[in-house]
Amino acid sequence: MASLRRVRSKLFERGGGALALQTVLMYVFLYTPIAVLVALSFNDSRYAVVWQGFTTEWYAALLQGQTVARVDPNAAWSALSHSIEIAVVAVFLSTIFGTMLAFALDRYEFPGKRLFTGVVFMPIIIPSIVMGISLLLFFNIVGMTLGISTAVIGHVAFGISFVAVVVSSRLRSFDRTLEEAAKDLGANELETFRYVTLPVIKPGVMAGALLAFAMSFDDFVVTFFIIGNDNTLPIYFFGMVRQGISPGVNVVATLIIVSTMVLVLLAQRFQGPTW
Amino acid sequence: TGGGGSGDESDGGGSDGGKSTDGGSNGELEQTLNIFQWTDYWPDGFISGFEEETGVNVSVSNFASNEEMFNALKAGGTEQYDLIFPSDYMVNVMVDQEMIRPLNLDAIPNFSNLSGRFEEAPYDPGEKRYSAPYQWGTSGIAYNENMTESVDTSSWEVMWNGDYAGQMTMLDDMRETIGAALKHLGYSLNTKNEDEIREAKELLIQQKELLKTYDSANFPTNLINEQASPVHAWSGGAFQAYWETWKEGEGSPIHYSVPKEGGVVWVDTAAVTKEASHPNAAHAFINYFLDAEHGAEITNYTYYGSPNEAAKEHIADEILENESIYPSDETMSNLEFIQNLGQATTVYDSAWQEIKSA
Amino acid sequence: MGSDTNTRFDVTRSTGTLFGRLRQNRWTGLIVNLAPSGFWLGVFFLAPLAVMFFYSFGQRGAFGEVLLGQEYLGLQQYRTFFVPGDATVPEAAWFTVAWLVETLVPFELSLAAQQPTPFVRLMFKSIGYGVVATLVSFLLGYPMAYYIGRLAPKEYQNLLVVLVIVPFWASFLVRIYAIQLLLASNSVLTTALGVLPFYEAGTPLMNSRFAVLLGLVYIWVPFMILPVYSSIEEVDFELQEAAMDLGADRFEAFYHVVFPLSKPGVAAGSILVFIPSAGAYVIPELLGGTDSQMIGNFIADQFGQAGNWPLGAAGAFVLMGVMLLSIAAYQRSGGELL
Amino acid sequence: MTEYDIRLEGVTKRFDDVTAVEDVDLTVESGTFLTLLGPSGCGKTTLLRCIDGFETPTEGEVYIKDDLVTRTPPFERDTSMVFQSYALFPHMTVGENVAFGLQMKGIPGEESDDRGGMGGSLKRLIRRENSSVVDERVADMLELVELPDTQDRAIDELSGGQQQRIALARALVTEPTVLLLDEPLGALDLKLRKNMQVELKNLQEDLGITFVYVTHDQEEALTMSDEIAVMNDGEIEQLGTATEIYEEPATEFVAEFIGETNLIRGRYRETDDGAVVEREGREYVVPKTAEARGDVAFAVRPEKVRLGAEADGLDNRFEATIVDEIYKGNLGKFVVELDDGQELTVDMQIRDQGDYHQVGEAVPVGWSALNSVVLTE
Amino acid sequence: MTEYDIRLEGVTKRFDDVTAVEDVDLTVESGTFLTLLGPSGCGKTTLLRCIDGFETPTEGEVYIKDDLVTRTPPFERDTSMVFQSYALFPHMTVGENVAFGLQMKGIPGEESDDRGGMGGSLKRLIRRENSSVVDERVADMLELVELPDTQDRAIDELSGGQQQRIALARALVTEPTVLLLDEPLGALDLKLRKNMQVELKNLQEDLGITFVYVTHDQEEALTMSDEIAVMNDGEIEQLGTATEIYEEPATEFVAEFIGETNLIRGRYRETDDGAVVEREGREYVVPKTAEARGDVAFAVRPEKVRLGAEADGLDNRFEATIVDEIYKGNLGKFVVELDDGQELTVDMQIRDQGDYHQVGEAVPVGWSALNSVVLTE
Ligand SMILES: Nc1ncnc2c1ncn2[C@@H]1O[C@H](COP(=O)(O)OP(=O)(O)OP(=O)(O)O)[C@@H](O)[C@H]1O
Ligand SMILES: Nc1ncnc2c1ncn2[C@@H]1O[C@H](COP(=O)(O)OP(=O)(O)OP(=O)(O)O)[C@@H](O)[C@H]1O
Ligand SMILES: NCCCCNCCCN
Ligand SMILES: [Mg+2]
Ligand SMILES: [Mg+2]
Repeated sequence: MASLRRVRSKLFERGGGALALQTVLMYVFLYTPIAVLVALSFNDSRYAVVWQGFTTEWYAALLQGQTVARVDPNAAWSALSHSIEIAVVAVFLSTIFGTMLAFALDRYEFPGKRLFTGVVFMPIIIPSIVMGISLLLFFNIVGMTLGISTAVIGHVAFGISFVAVVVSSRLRSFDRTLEEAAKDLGANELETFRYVTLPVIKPGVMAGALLAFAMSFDDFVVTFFIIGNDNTLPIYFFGMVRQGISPGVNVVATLIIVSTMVLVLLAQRFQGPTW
Repeated sequence: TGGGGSGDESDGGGSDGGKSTDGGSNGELEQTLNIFQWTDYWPDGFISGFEEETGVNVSVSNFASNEEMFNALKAGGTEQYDLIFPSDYMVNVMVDQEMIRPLNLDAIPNFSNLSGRFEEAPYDPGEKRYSAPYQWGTSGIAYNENMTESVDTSSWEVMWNGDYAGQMTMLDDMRETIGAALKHLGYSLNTKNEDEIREAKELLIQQKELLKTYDSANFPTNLINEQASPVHAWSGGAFQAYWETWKEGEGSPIHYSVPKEGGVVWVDTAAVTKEASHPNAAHAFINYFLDAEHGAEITNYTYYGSPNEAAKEHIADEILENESIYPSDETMSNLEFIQNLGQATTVYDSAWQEIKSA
Repeated sequence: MGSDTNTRFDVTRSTGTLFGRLRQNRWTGLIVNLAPSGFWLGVFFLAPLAVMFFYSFGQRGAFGEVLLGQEYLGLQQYRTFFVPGDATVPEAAWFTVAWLVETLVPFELSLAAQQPTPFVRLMFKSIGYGVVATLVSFLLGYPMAYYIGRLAPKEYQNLLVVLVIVPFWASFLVRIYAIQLLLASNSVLTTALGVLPFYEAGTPLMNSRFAVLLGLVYIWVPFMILPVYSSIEEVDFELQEAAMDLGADRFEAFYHVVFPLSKPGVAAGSILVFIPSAGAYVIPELLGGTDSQMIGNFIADQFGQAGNWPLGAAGAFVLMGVMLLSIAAYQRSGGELL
Repeated sequence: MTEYDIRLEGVTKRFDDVTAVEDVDLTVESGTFLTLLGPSGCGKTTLLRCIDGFETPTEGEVYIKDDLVTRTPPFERDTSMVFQSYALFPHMTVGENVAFGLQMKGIPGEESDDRGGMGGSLKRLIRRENSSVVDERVADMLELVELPDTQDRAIDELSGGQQQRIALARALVTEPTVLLLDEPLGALDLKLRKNMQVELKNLQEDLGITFVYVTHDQEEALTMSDEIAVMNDGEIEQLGTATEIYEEPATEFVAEFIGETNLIRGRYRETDDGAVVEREGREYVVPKTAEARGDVAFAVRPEKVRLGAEADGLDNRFEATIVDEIYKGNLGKFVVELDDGQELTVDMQIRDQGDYHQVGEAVPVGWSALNSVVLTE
Repeated sequence: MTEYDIRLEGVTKRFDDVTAVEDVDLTVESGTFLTLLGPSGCGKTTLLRCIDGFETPTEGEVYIKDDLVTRTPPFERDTSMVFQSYALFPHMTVGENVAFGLQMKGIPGEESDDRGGMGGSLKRLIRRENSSVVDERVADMLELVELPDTQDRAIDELSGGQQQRIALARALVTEPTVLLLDEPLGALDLKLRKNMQVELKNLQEDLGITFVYVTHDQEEALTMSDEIAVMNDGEIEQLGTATEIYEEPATEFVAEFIGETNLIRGRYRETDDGAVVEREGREYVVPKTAEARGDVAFAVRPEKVRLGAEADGLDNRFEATIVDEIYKGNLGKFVVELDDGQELTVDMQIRDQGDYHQVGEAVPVGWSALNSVVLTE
């Protein structure tokens, strides 16, 4: 009679199998669209989503610089270079500023700190569209011409927050006695920072920078409103997608997704978890 | 196919260049040119032809409706773009709003290639010309018979037909779509009568649950891929789909026509923005597309009517002979231009807003 | 200041110099570290929000001009947003509540004479999307996180986590596009689903609420899995054993101990999924149909096609209010931000 | 009818390549305080987990009272565990923690006879009705561990020692046949630990429940236990009372592991009136030991060795020099070197102020043969 | 010229509302092993940090050798600290950790006279040139702490005890005048801790450097120190050698904090041939103490109390009963009740097998007045 609970317990134990299956299905869910996308980029059809046979024609054409079904590789390249340009500058600035900010929040108590911390979080949690549009209005009112530089400004504004949050959590687990040990061994404040504090929190700073990079590189909504007539990769891609499914888009999308995934996997390999 | 064919021609266009630019102007060509154009409105390689010929570096952004274009300029300033492609009524609006500048016709010798009908423009009266016609066309209904047998497109009523629920699309374009509803109700699509507009609004709200989505950039692909039918379409887009699916001996499953109640006829034009920083390049570009061969190249790709008289000799015969692309005078009499309605635009705006939000 | 010039540049013995005194001042470090971000966030984040706030009190001209003169300023945009036609404010509130009740109860009910404004309905619809996306992400993500955190062989745990993260690094738009490919009629998926009795092979799933929800879940579910995973992983295995020792069977041990202890992860995951879902713009734009637009699209529209900036600004502030409320709820439930 | 609470028969537990517990036979009589003592990794925890049901022995059987429970899941066994980390549920109050077992097992005494025989929801209903009974039991238990009225406190508001008591209360409230404790005091600081040792021991005596207590601290084991099982490498090396283990270690391992000891190796040889161990020409008198022959070791504890005049007349007495000393307040620890180089540690309680020896001092040392043990293993 | 390495003059440190250190005067002679001993929160760490420069005293002055350093930053003081958590730099190898101090301070002996007077980059240049000198010094140091050839190991590859040694090496390599150690063994387990105590003590004796050692473990303090400063509530209660502190505690606090003790309160009264403390009609003979008068307490250590026949003839001898016993192997701890109800703890080393007392046994107890101390504070 005790069997009821025993059966339930056994079932729950066996449930491990069901959970494993569910987990597998989730991975299928996460990767199927990507796999289909990659497959269709080799589809020998100008339009259909139905498989018509294998071809590398689209790759060949695009890689030779030809425009395939409205997808102009040169425009894609220029969008890519804008994306990189914006991300690099934004990450550079937001990593420095965000790290300093994290320090200020970690090391000092000051009036209004809670409120200020709230403000630091806001760019992460308010919807991108609100941020993008408010920046658009702002640039409009102060008369700044929209372009790469306004995009950078916006990206730094949210990048700072991402970096600060990641570095803060690193700093929280940072053992302050390490700094005392360094000073005790004769390092002055700057040397202590340079040789001990910075190297120890470096993984946090790197992770913050990486996150800021990903956020910048992948951002569509904020950028869309504040970049004027320049394109970044996501914006270019959005334009493409808006015109419907096409082999050119498939190829560009495949290239984007495969190269980022490979980069991430490599980074994971050499750098440890990047999240 | 149409796309491939026009691509070849563009190379030809590039090789005999020169002539269109030396009509030149009082100014040096600038290095770059920023264009704001409708999505998918010229053949692949068209831009590179111009770039090769002039050495100007062109960057193009796209929009999908006049209102989107207008607001983007409002938001970001007109200096973002040198050359923009407003439709008829929007030219009028933008002149009113002082967002575009008069053209220097001296810098556009090919302007004379335009057919007489287009040299004058009701939406761009006045002494100075602000706009150079680019393409023209109509708005109607297209369907793919593989997806929805034969569709009776003689009336807009079909777009409210529950049989096609979930597979129809209407243009994502305030004036076009409210216009279609107004036409269906038997009103002018330029009405300022608030009751009529409200009626149209109600009709469109009813229609929403039958629609797949509002879409004005994707419908040609959707027709081809059998993802949507029937659709509220611009003529050229429909014919792109038509030729894409055309097979020797079988013809094409795509059909397009303008319902009997009437529809829109429109002209898309090119205009130079008020604060353009590369006006000379912009003029050069206008001159470039007004060139006979280049004009034909565009139409051979887009399947929209060309306002370019001189281009006709290069345009494919099946286009010139297609009544749906170059409609008969009888059909034309059913069609209306969209007009600038001044303050009344706000009534349309809020109606459209309610429709979209409902 | 620097009376002793010899030691002026000697950083280490600088008690008397200006620099030294600055260095010694406990606020100097704070100010130096805070200044750049403070400036940036102040000027390029708060000020724009303030501008937007200001705009939300303005009016729109016929061609999208924003009228901000004294005579135009007022609450009219908020009124447009919340109050239908010529109803009064209490009436509007009643319409809203009544409509919510009508929509939420499973049976037909008619309480109020009028509906709330389309914008209010859109806002609640967006919240609804957020809630459903969160729930679905939870239902899909929790068991997976549990499996990875507790059951999977230790040596694979990291790999499994990385596999959840990797798609997150791949372009968001590209993945949405991939979903489009899947949901199109006659796609691999829609064809395969033909085996289902109630589904006709090839019927498109695109441009529907389903598509939007799928997109939201697809994009944001990793944000549920990761925090849940890390909180489950933190639960000391011994606690489960303690519970079993005290007579709980496996299920009870999970229900009474492991699950409650993973709640912080669930709360964090929920907020991480809810906020971007309810505020989505791109996903409904690319996957949605006429009935699946969200408040984000409405806002974007006001700054795009519709050209009604003040109304858009008001909408944006309403949306922000919703987000802040949900975060307050999160913090109330014991969640922490930093 | 049963005299024992736990009986292990040939229990062996292997993990992949490690044998954590090897062929253990053990019978624990009711009401005994049994300590499993041994170095880290010797299998104490594993053995405990076999009793509690978290591990199933690879071989052998486990009986609790008269029931064979080798394959019974933990939640059906009448044992309770106190974990080293306490394993208190952090999301529950003190009261909820203590009540947990009652709620899971049903309240013993109230519905003990239909345990498990009732549908879950019905049972839950009854539980709710009996909530006042639960409350009462919880309150009693908190009283018992001297933390009355702490029901509504959060776990993390308690100090380590208090948490320890709550863990105890939580385990005891279900009135288990056997209480298993896995290094329950390991996380406490010295002072608190000593206090808790006494309290635990008293509690066990008052309740009369069988305790199986795991520790690697020999002092703790000596202080608390009725019986000590000294484990090494998965096996029980010796089972006995504290005095037996300390005074009569069965093996070198036991002698060295428990307390300090001086080990001297040599050849065992019986003499007319007893026995000696011969090493480098010197003879140490040792007790005559039946099993001893050949090379053996004998052990003499540091506190059994006398210094100075006290050494006179003992059957082992040698000249020696102090080579090291450590002052510990209550005792002096001296290292002395015998004239043949053999070093011995001597603990001398400082029974009078100033009673001490300095390094270099020559001083005789001696011990009675009766105070040494010959180790045959 | 200096005889002292550290001199504190009236050092007081206040944090907002707490006074962590109050008016401490302390002189530490060169080469001394000084231990600061006291309960948690008594200000040991704070005092150490005042010496090292991490805290600036609110009042008072700190001298190292002859220099007033009260306001000198830590990186310019000639002291080194060993942290309880070791504070090894996790991103550096063992070698880099040990070399750090050399690289920061410059290599002592090589450029000690232009310390600080050289531009930063020039200094760094010299460092690089001297890298072979650095390497050598690091290697020597690792040898000293018995971890030779570990230069390239990562910190987290080391065990706790090894990390402890590296921390020591890192602190010692710069040849500080004073080594400060804040509970350096607190994180080690008992066995390792005992070994390290001995090693540390030996190292200090070999190097002849002044050690200031913080602990709250009295046994550790007694074992290692030349001098012990017992702190309580921010003040130094007593400063003296281990024996002085243990045998002659100056205050009740010291008596109770160090070792175990029996405290008996009563009225002090001098008699013809000495002094007594009177409590409930009974007189305890105590040593005559100049400052004592009126109500006092006197202390007698458990190991100084004799049981049974040994008690005969002592100036304090009473009938008593054993009320509790704890067997500890090497000793028995007995609680005895005198006939007037006064309880005493008696530690009796078990010097012969079976030499033990049972609860309930009536047994005389006694101690010599000389073995007790009258506490006047
Ligand atoms: N689940 C397991 N899988 C593999 N090996 C295990 C497992 N549990 C224990 N062991 C191994 O069994 C041996 C005994 O472990 P056990 O935990 O019982 O020792 P212990 O005496 O409790 O030690 P400690 O005093 O350190 O707690 C060890 O070698 C351990 O590594
Ligand atoms: N930075 C500080 N701010 C406020 N109070 C402090 C600070 N540092 C120490 N204190 C307080 O000063 C008192 C002495 O602390 P200190 O750390 O010196 O004690 P300790 O003897 O080292 O204790 P432990 O043995 O626990 O390490 C404590 O009450 C402590 O709370
Ligand atoms: N693909 C480009 C379509 C351009 C259509 N312009 C229509 C304007 C109608 N008002
Ligand atoms: Mg264990
Ligand atoms: Mg301390």
